[in-house]
Amino acid sequence: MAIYSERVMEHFMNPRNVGEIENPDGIGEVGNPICGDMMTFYIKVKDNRLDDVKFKTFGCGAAIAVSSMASEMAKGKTLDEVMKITPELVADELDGLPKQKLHCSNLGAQALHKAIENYRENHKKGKDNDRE
Amino acid sequence: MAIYSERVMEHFMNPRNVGEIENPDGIGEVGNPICGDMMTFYIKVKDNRLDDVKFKTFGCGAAIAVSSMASEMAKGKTLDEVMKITPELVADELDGLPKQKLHCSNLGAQALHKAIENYRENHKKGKDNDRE
Amino acid sequence: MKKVYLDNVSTTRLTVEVRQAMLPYFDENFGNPSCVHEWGDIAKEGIESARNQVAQLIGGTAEEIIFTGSGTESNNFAIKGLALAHQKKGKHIIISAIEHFSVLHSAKTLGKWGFDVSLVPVDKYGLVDPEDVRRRIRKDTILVSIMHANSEVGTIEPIEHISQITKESEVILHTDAIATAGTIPVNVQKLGVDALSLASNQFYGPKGAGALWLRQGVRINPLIDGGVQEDGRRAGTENVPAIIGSGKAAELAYDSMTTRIEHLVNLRDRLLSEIPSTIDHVVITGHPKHRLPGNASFCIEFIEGEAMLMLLNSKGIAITSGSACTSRALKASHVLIAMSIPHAIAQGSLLFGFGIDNSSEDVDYVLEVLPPIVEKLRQMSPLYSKFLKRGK
Amino acid sequence: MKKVYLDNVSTTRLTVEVRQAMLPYFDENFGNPSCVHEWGDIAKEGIESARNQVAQLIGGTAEEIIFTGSGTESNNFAIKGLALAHQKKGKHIIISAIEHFSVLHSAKTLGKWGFDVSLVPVDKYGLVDPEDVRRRIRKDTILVSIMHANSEVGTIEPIEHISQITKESEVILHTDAIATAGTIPVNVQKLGVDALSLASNQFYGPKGAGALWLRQGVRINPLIDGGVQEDGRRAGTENVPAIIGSGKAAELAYDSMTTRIEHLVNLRDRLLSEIPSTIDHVVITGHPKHRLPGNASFCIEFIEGEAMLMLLNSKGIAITSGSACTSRALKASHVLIAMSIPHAIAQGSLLFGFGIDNSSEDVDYVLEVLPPIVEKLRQMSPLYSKFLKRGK
Ligand SMILES: Cc1ncc(COP(=O)(O)O)c(C=O)c1O
Ligand SMILES: Cc1ncc(COP(=O)(O)O)c(C=O)c1O
Repeated sequence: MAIYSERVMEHFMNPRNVGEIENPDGIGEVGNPICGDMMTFYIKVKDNRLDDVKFKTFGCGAAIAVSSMASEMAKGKTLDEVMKITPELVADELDGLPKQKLHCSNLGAQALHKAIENYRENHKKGKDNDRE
Repeated sequence: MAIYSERVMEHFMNPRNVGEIENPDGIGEVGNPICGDMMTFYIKVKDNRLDDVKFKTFGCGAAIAVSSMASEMAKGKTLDEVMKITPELVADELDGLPKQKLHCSNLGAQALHKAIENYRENHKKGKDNDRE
Repeated sequence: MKKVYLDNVSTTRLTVEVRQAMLPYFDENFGNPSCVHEWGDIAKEGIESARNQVAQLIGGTAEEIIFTGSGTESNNFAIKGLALAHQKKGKHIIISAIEHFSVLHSAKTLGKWGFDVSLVPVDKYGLVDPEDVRRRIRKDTILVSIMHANSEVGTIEPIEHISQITKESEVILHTDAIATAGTIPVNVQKLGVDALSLASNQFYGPKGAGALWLRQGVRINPLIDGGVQEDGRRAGTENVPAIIGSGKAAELAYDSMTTRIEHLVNLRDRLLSEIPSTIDHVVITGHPKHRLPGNASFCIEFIEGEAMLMLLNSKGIAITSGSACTSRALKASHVLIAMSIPHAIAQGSLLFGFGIDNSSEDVDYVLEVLPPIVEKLRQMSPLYSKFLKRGK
Repeated sequence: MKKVYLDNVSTTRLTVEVRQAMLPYFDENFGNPSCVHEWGDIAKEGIESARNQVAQLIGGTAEEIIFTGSGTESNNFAIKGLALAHQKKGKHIIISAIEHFSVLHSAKTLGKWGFDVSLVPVDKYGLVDPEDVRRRIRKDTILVSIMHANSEVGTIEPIEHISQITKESEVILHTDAIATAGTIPVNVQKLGVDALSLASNQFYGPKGAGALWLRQGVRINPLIDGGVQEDGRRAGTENVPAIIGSGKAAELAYDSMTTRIEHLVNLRDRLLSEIPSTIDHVVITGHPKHRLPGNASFCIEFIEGEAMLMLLNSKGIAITSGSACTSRALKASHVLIAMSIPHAIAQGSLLFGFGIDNSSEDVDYVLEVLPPIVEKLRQMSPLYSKFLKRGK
């Protein structure tokens, strides 16, 4: 597709890390089908790093490519590193996105961050419990 | 020219009766160059008939064709017959004129009629003199 | 790779005859029709014979045809030109909720200019109820514009009934026949309309060639001012080759309409019956009977249209979608929404537009290729997994 | 019979390269650029590369080019679209008295919509005095539109000086460059304009392909509403082949401008010097120096233009005239009248427009054929006999 870079096309055609994680450590769900796109990210955390990342996405080619790229970028990184993955970084790694598709990269970064926040919330409870 | 009939083109390319008559019995001049067309008809009358008709015309193809056709139609006719030559008749004889050129046929008929009126005026004086 | 063009809704491929008819006008017949010389004459004769061909296609007279640069321009010209020419009588116009953007946004512009615009709703099949038009007509109503058919869902509107109502009320009726003229029989007298838009690239003619048919005696303001081309109603050097092509395309469409329709209906009906029987959770959009012959439109649940288009494209199949993601405005098709289809389902819109070049093998190929694509995307879809877990 | 086309003012013949570039887009590359599939991609890539070619021709950027259906549409779009978009600031616009009808009548329409239009006069050469523009600028002036060159008399206007004035007053400046873009160097930065109209059929490209260059950041209202083509500023399926052709024509014009100009100037200068020395009572119209390279325009006294055109046509020569009889409105050219040429003389207007295909033999042929035609018509002319009898 002329509007998409080759990397977008490659990730769209062969998305990495599609799927769900049983008993994930965190879940991040963003968007809704009314607006067009919806992404759910599942993460597994080990030693403060993302040991595994999976996603499910309802949306356009860009949304799927963004999900795939974001999951790749996040895998193996520390939680703090992942929190620094911005929409711009995802779009850059994809060699850019068309103007009207930039919101997809927002969703990708948001979903990742939400999954980590979700993990931290669960984990904090754990920690708090530990401390007690 | 697509806008003109073959007869218009034929009369335009080979106009009949172009010229002036020395000492004409009547002259009819209509139009003016500001509006686009100007016609001068010269007539010679013999036994109440147009013995000769000549014209000079400044104007478009239609104006020249109309002048030529009107002169042909008038030649040899009685004065009353010529007064019955209408713009429509001239246009019909030319197999029609484009809408925006119909005023040319008005000018042609007018110029003929004016020439006759001019003759009658001159002649009336003559007649009046005769009666005295 | 096999290539299957099934997007004849967006535009069609010129027939060889149309292209052949146009070529001399890009070459030695390049003159400007307004000119007083041979080159001008040849161009003028060409466009006048095209005018006859287009007039014949829709049962009008040549003098009533105004050539424009596109279907969109014809619609703008009709809506704005008629409204401005008749605003002394009133400033109220009525259009349907499923009009093409060229009508909708022209009406919106009129709104900015002080006109009042009423929308007529449609039912779940996309059909306008003529009585809904009647109810909206007021003393100051000057114009009603209802499309002849909606290309997105294929529904054909009851223009003959609507025109009875507009005639009673002495309101001008325009119809956007861009999806129908050249495809199904269109006769301005039978339809009873006062103005009708058409576009040649919808029936195997060139782009850049639209026309507005305007009933003799109906006043209109030009959209494009300037010279006296098109009787002073649409200025600018005529796009001669495109006009020639539209004339030829109109002639061919007129002559072969019945066989073309038969061919399209066969292909369309196969797809309309076999896609829902091959793929679960599919909604057919548009009217089951009053439907354009080449139009097969669906919503595939739980997945999104653009992604399907891209995977189909990777298999050589070209179609279109009314999903939000395929629109630059990122809004789901106003047509599907007006038909009360939920947003999430509208996102899965797919539109197959058959053309005269398509064959039964093309349908086979779609039926082979589409199910695994749907499956792949559903496997990725959080909506689908939710559905599997909890039901809808 | 010899055939000599000398009406390159009205339209030009496509070069072979332009036609070749267009042909695939009438064939397998027939897609709609808005579509999400391969056919759409190919069409989209085609028009984007054409956009670059057109931008380069005038020193603008691709994003600033809006494709339209004709030069006339570009002018309507600029005048109406800019006026409507900026009317909050004021409702006064300024144009010259010799603008093309597409500008004049657009301004007239604005007049009906409550705008106030001032006309700037020209001198006997058709030249606008920039100070006359300055004097007309008011607090509520929002738009000035002065053509870059007048195609009827060839005069090139001092746009660079005018733009200094409009910049000082922060008024938008549009120029109709339809007679110049692709013919002489046109650079929007040097000219200092904010909007510029051009049309490809003026420089050996196809009809149906105009463009408006609009400086980045300048707001405009669409003339044609609908889809989001051309960034939402000009709706309707793009006329892809015409756009492709305009791009190619722009590229060729850009690359060969110097040699083309040299060629045209040679032919033009011969005719400008030899017609008045062969035929008595001839007036050269337009500016002696600031003049389009291909333009040789005259008034032949005592006779009328259309009649000359028809006789020239019978000899295979195609030219044009600004006489009242060749206009459908039956009014003498407003350009000649604005230059204070008397009506009777304006009637004898003849306009030779040289093109790249013309040769020195064509000039010879005109010089052979024209004098007897003039003689024949003068012999028929009552004005000429009066002149011979009494003098002017
Ligand atoms: C019903 C209808 N109206 C208007 C249009 C606009 O036509 P265009 O984009 O060719 O100007 C279309 C295009 O498909 C259409 O289907
Ligand atoms: C200066 C100028 N402006 C506008 C136009 C109108 O162009 P078109 O008739 O191609 O739309 C012309 C046509 O020759 C022109 O010379």
